Amino acid sequence: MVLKINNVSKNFGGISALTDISFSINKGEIFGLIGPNGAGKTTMFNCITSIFPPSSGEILFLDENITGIKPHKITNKGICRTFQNIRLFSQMSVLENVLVGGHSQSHSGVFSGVFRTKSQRNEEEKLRSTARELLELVGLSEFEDAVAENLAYGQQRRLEIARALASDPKLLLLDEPAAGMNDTETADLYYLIKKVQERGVTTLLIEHDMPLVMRLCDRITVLNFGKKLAEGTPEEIQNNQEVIEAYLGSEGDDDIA
Amino acid sequence: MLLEQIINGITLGSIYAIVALGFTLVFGVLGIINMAHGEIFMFGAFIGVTVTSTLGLPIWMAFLAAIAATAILGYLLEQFALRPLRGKKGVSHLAPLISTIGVSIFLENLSHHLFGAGNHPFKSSFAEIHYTIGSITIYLVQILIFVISVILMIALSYWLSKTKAGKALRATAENLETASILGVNTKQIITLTVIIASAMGGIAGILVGMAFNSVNPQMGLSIGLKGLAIIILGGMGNVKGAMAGGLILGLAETFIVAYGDSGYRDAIAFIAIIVILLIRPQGLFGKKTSEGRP
Amino acid sequence: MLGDLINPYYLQVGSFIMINIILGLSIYITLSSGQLSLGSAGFMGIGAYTSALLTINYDLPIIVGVIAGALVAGIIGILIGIPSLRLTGVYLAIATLGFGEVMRVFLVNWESVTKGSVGLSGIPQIGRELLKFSRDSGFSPMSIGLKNNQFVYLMVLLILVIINILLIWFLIRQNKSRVGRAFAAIKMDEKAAEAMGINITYYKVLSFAQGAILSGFAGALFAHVMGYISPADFSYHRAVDILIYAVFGGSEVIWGSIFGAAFMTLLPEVLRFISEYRYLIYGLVLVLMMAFRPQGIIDVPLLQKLHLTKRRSKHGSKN
Amino acid sequence: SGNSSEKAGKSASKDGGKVSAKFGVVSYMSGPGAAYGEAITNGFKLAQKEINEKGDVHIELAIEDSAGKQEQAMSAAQKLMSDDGITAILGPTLSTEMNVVAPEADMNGIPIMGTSTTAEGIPQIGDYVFRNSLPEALAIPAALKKAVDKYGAKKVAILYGNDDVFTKSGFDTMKKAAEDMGLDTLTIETFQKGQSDYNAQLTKIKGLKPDLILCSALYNEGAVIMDQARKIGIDVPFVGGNGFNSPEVIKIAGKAADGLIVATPWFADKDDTKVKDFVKKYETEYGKTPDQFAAQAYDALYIYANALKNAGSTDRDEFRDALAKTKDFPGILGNFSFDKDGDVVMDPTVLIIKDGKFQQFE
Amino acid sequence: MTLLKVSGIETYYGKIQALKGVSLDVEQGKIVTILGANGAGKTTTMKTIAGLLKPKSGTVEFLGENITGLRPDQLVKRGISLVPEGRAILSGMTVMENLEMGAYQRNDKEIAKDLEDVMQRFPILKERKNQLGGTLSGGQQQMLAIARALLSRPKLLLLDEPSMGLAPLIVADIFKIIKEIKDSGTTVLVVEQNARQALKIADYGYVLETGKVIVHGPSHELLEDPRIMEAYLGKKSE
Ligand SMILES: Nc1ncnc2c1ncn2[C@@H]1O[C@H](COP(=O)(O)OP(=O)(O)OP(=O)(O)O)[C@@H](O)[C@H]1O
Ligand SMILES: Nc1ncnc2c1ncn2[C@@H]1O[C@H](COP(=O)(O)OP(=O)(O)OP(=O)(O)O)[C@@H](O)[C@H]1O
Ligand SMILES: [Mg+2]
Ligand SMILES: [Mg+2]
Repeated sequence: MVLKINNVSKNFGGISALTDISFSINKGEIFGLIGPNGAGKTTMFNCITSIFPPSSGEILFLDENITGIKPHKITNKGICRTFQNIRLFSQMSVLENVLVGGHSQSHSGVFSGVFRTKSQRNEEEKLRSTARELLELVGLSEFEDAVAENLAYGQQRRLEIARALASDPKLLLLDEPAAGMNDTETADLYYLIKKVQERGVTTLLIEHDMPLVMRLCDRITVLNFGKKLAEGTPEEIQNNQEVIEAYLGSEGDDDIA
Repeated sequence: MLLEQIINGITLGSIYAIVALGFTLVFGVLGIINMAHGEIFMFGAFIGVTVTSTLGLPIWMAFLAAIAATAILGYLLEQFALRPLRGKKGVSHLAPLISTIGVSIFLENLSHHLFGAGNHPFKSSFAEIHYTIGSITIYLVQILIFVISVILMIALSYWLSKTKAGKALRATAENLETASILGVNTKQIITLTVIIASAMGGIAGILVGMAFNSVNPQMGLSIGLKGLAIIILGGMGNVKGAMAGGLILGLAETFIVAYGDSGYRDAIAFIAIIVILLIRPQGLFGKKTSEGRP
Repeated sequence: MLGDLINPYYLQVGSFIMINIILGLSIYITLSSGQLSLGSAGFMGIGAYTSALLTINYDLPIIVGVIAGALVAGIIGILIGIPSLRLTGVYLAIATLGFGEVMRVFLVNWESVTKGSVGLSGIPQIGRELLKFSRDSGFSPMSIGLKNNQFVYLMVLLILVIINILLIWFLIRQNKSRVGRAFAAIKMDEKAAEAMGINITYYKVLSFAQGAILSGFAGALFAHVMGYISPADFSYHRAVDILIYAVFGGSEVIWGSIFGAAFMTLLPEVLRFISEYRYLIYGLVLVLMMAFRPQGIIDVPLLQKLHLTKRRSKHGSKN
Repeated sequence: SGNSSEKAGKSASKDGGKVSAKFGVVSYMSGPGAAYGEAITNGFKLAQKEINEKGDVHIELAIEDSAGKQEQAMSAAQKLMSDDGITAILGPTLSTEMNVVAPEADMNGIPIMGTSTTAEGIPQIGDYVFRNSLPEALAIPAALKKAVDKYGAKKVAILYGNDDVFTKSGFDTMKKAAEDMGLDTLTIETFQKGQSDYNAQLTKIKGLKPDLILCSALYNEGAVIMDQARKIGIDVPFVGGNGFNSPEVIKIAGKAADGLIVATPWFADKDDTKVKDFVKKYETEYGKTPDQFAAQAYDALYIYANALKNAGSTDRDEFRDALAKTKDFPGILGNFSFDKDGDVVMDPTVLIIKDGKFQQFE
Repeated sequence: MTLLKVSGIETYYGKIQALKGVSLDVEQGKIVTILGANGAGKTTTMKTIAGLLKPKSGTVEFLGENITGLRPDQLVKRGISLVPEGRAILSGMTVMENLEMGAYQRNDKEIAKDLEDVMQRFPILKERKNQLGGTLSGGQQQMLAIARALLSRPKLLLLDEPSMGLAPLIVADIFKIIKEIKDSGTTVLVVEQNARQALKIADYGYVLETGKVIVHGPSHELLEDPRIMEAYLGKKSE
């Protein structure tokens, strides 16, 4: 079990964004988190990565309780995320973005950095080669020196994934990676996430692109109004009447293939 | 004595509050700390001196002249020091800080050349009107200052929260581009705001001149710094906060003199904000920023 | 003769430039992690008074005083930096400005030690101490054709130049390292930086403290160059001057602060001939420069044009 | 102490026995205290014109601004000192600036004289450092003594600016003088630069009912303080220091200025032809009544001119020696001599403002 | 009648040319869609029309009037309203205030009724009318942005990727709503990644590639053009 969510709730003033949610993710899985707008999916991510702590409940990562610890510690333990509204370091180059992603994988401090000790140089070398390899993986090698904010939307999303991967996470959280992508690009994204899975990374995916979700995910949890509506394999979910009513819409719509 | 000191504190606090309102308004709409606000205030005071003491005209003319002059200064400030920086790509948020500091240096030295260094007395019979109750003397100006500050506060907070123009102003403050696609003429709104804020500075200038009978080119700095402390204390961009912050500071300064060590009077404003900010980083009345929506 | 070429006035101005560069760097380094601190004047005061008091009262060598001054400023920097973490943007700026003012008031009121606003005089002056030392060891500046004041200021300037070169080297190296990247990431997006595993508390306090150390260091040097300090030296005006160095020169790059400090120190000197109007013009220059180059004189594209920085393609996608 | 091996002033010329010299002036001409620099340089320029017209010696002035800042004063002085044609320096304006500049001048063997620096210990910095401004240590006790004698005062309150060297050292003297005279000090209140509201302090003082208020303030603040004091009903006399003495006090505070007692070397209404002459010329030239800063500067240049004539040379050392010998020089401030340190020896006059005019306090 | 006529606009970001002469016509009462890959220049085109960017050359005409270079607020006055990419919610203002700002330039008496109408259409907005805009979920913000634009009662509604980040059910809804908007007389120019859906409701389509229009035609033709299906719409199903 990589991640275990136990009875997590989150309230904002009067609004309960999450109510008593539990689910768990196995190693190597691609796990889907879907549901209507405002169902609480992003809120769940924020609780897991400690942007804010849950109001109640606990979150276990590799059997360790990580509820409410500092966000950077979560990353150091092996969870990394992307953001629904892209949050790159917009003024940095593409490569630098990925290097920052590798922060938790390196250790040099002020003095080793300034005096360029041998171990620091080695470490830096390694960071760079990993970063380049990741850019290759997401298909951004040729933009290495470009300033991040000048990338097109879809490229920015892929850069976010590369940056998150640079922290060598055991669990990767993706928040709507396909938003703003066309079908061709979404197809590329499919292969990318698959490749990430091959690297042994477990993925928790929020996405509204149903074809993508259904093809990628091993299991899916559906949230609705902050409550858990259903959980199961893609087939089970697609055929769940409640989910269809709340979220997927009727079969008749031929665009949801 | 206590009552007299309270009157002193409220007078001072009301002045601080009016100055702070000007800061708050510009900060609220532009997100800019207008470092020249204190100097605009000083200019207002000098116009008051010129109209009453030098030209010997009645006090209401002084108010009109000061409001007009500072409004024009506000317009020029917007036109030459703020507008060129707006909407340019890669402009750091520090640029307007520096350019308004530039304006403040310019205005301070200009007024020195125009009006001369040193204190200028504010000679107006109006400033002499006072009432004596027992051993307590209260000047009409002191009452006026308090009343004006309350009126301005109420008017401003109504304007901002209830009127269309006020909402447009807040929209502009939040995001220029968004406001403009909603149909707001952002240039006009911004100019208007800076002008109103400056005119309020002008009013404050005259009131201070009358209350303390001292006007000099440097007066903008010290009151300006206090004004800054207050908007932080009360919560940035918050009208009621500015008023409350002003009164708190005015009373605190008075009481530290009356019952403590007057040597720390200038520090009290900043000690207060440091303490407040540590307890409530958003200021006394500031809204807590939403729990991060990444 | 060497002596004719060296004008102590220029040396003096040169020394002030060097000290101001350190002050500019102190703002730059705090800004590089996205924090706008206007406490430099306060930290400068701490450094100056610490060093002056140690050298005057305990006869410690100047170098010990200067290091102690920088360290004390750094420690107070950490103490101020930690609670200030909760503040951002202008809140931080004004709170730190407030800290500076409180420091000044404190120096004014703590008369038994600081002599209040009368200030401390008789602080050992670097150049004069060196002159004494070289005379004691049998060397006379006259032997290389220098007058006393030429020698004194030449020495001061040389020392300051060496210190500056070391500091700049240090900061450039740091910028290019993991620490520098962490600062930059925090500056651009704190939440995202945190999500990338960066301990923002640590790095923000680190950069704040580094800024404080640099200010304290500059303050200590200032004390030993001037020979006299008073609380008025560390007032609001100083804080603003220092901010102007960094922003006017360009706060995004290290060369900006350096250039800004040099330029802004020279400007009033160059404008001496119009004495009464020079601050009027100084104010105008600030407004105009910000209007035309709001990012400051020196920015990344300019450095690229001068081939001082690796060229990066401006544009992501291929058109 | 100075380095006598350096010979300066070679470039200055001596035409037909008439010595011609250049003096450097460092003055506070931009920024908050520019009013002082203005008065001072006016005094210099007026004296310069007269001296050159008279023709015993010829004087050139090189005036530099210090903006009231130490570094700027230092740079300005350095610029002047590195000009070999400059024989000696006048200024800078503030004691803080003098504290920085004087050791430097002394080291370089250049005579320097403050015309407005009244803080303790300045002439003691070195052999080349002088002043002709009356130190507070002389002025304040004189004024206080007369006031106490006249009003039989026992209880006093002190109010001073604590963030300014000038007013702070004035206060130190005041406090000591009050103690020496066995007065009961009810309270000590401070104010800070740029403050315009003194009501809190004054209200507190009012409640304590002192017989006299000792106020160490520059005239700008002092006048406003008196105005506010009278407004809240304090009517006891004020005793001020050197900086309080200016006709501006009356201009700013009007009737409220009545009752201010100061000791000063400078009395504009003195029944003395030299003084009357000076006041008239100054008024026609600058449209203002001269204050003590202008008067002290005016006298200072005369003292320099006199020393220059006596030295008969622009050599810095010779000039210094001649300057140090100045004795009973008849200036508009009175008869002037230096003591062994280069400090002022002179008897101040005590004045009081009455009916909107400075008058001799008997 | 041609409501909007864009002729040969070239728009730059600094030195980078994003549009290399884009021309398009929008007929009154129609839905026109712009398709294209990421970075093709769709958003740039929309922003240029809405007055947020000024073209270096080329003209934009609206109802026969040359409106090139006018300010966005002047265009709102003339009846053009944009729902920008990334929603642009006023996050410090409440949902209600956001909506009111939508009607900023109107002075008529029907604002209250229109407010009621849009809240009927998006019930969640009614429910959350006092919540701060910035704390809405991504999809909720998208709905708010569309609702807000409708409140200006535009003649021409510009929608930049309205379905982005919306749940499937809502996406279907949005396209229904766009159709309804058209039926109520408002002309719509819509940028979409969801090409098939877009073409199904649109009357006419333009395909952009690196700043140029490469194909345009009635949407049913585009839908049937295999080349276009392949290159810009992705394969139907993999
Ligand atoms: N800081 C906050 N304050 C108040 N309400 C909030 C806050 N953050 C989220 N909410 C509310 O919590 C609910 C869940 O929001 P969340 O962002 O998790 O939705 P989501 O499932 O990610 O939706 P979407 O698919 O639209 O992104 C929403 O109703 C939202 O308005
Ligand atoms: N602010 C900017 N500065 C520089 N280049 C930009 C900027 N905005 C967009 N571009 C570039 O202009 C081109 C067109 O961008 P635009 O945003 O119009 O594309 P788009 O078709 O809307 O793409 P998407 O589907 O990703 O939204 C792209 O190459 C993009 O990189
Ligand atoms: Mg979401
Ligand atoms: Mg786009």
